[in-house]
Amino acid sequence: MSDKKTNAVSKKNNSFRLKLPANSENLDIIRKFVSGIAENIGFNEEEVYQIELAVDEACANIINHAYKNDNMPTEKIIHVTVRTRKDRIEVKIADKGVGFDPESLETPDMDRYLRERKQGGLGVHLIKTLMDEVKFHIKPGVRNEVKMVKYLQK
Amino acid sequence: MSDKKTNAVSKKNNSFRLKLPANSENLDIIRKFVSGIAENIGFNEEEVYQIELAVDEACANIINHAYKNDNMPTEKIIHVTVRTRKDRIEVKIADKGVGFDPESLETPDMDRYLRERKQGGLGVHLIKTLMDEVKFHIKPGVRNEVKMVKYLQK
Amino acid sequence: MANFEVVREDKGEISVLNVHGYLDAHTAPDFENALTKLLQENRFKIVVNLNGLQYISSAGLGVFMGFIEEVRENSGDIKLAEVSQKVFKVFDLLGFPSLYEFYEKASEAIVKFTN
Amino acid sequence: MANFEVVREDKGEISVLNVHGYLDAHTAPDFENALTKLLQENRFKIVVNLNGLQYISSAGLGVFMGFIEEVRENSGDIKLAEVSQKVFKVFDLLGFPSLYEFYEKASEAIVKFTN
Ligand SMILES: Nc1ncnc2c1ncn2[C@@H]1O[C@H](COP(=O)(O)OP(=O)(O)O)[C@@H](O)[C@H]1O
Ligand SMILES: Nc1ncnc2c1ncn2[C@@H]1O[C@H](COP(=O)(O)OP(=O)(O)O)[C@@H](O)[C@H]1O
Repeated sequence: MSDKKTNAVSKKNNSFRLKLPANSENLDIIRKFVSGIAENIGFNEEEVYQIELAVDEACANIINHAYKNDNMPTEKIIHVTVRTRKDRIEVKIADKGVGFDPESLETPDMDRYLRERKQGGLGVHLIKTLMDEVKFHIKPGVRNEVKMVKYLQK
Repeated sequence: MSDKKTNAVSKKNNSFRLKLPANSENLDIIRKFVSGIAENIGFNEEEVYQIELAVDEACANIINHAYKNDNMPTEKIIHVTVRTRKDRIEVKIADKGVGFDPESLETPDMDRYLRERKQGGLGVHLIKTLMDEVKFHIKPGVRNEVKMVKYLQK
Repeated sequence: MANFEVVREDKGEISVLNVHGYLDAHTAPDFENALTKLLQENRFKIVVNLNGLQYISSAGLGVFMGFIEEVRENSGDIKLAEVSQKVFKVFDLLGFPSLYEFYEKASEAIVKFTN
Repeated sequence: MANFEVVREDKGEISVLNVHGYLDAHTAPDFENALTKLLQENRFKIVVNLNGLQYISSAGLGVFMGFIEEVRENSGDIKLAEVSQKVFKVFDLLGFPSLYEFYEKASEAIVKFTN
């Protein structure tokens, strides 16, 4: 365990940024980046997994959906910004891709989902389940962002 | 191991950026970021350690020396940029701190060093030993950068 | 990155897939290939030993969903075994225990097939 | 991050420090504290078992340098044992084997003290 002095440092307001290509092989790098920060500010193992998973799902969506349109001139990138506060972690994940309408996504009916053996369609639902606050800001081709917050338990 | 398709993707020219606070607790995050990329483009375990270590030394120097002057108004940050090319990895590590004169650093005489039981003074020497090319660009308060390159063995 | 591996072990008409590492959108195709191969060989009695699995995302969960129907139509099953508590919580969150059988030990899952 | 640990084991007048994880500029103070404590207790026969050490940077190497003189002035020594090949290469790069004894097994290092 870190000593108290360094915990004190890490609990201050800090900001971390990561920018990398939207390739699935980079999911591992993104998860390690976010989990390292989450661990440092005191989330437990289960919570770290939840944060990693929510971030992974958002990034996998960028990789699978954001840059489908091959005519798009933009570099295929993922931006991850993490801010730590005394009581929480805030993660923003953004792309410059085609965008989508988050309002139009239905909450999956898990019973029906399992009965019909669907694949996919779980990512956004998982993010909302795992994190305390989730918001989308969509500007196709400019910046499509999901912001997710998780609070440290007292 | 990744399959061939994804290796093909990763061997293209790619660029990765990381920006975070100059705290020693973040060294671990930086090492994982760089080692993940180095592994993906095909460096072996020993080479990955060498790259991690060179990057760690440069970042530890920023943490220990760059922001000593407490009057400096700048945020205490570390910038890491990694570019991958078919045949090499290029890592730039930069701060906005006090800077230093890399020319003035003597190559440590290891025999004397060990005889006199010195501590420290090994970081830059290690970086030069572990990487194939090392260059410094110093602009105190603006951007002090070390650029290091390591080639993939054929 | 060498972060996922499937090792197959055949025991009579039962096949055990031992999975290790991180099962995400990048590595799911490797797992998919292993299952596709079993189905091509008409092997439908499948135990997936998750003992070495450290992480699963929805892309990994989707692979299980993609095969279960065909497997059961051929009087087989995909039974899961030795999942860690941490990883089980993700399966559980999405209601998988109502669709798949989970066993503490791979050997128990194998016995279920032979009964 | 819980990425470094020192576990001390006293065997008569010999102390073994078992180190685990990553020894860098962040965790070097923990290792320094463990050595400082031994010296305060006048325990100068020290074996550092590096079996669990996955990584060392120059900040970690510096800790060894900072104590060896005082330890030897008190008829003691710091002997290193069970270092992995990967980590040994860093020690080797900087010429440490000319200043420190390295042993394959911690038990061999202990025997050297008792002779
Ligand atoms: N970053 C994104 N860019 C474009 N479309 C997205 C993005 N994130 C989500 N979507 C859209 O939202 C849908 C639901 O996403 P999700 O719940 O993760 O399921 P899945 O990815 O398996 O389809 C996706 O199918 C896609 O159409
Ligand atoms: N990013 C930096 N900012 C300011 N000074 C630096 C930086 N990197 C290196 N230095 C200077 O170079 C010197 C040599 O660095 P190094 O070889 O790593 O040894 P050490 O850090 O142990 O002194 C340092 O003592 C410091 O004065």
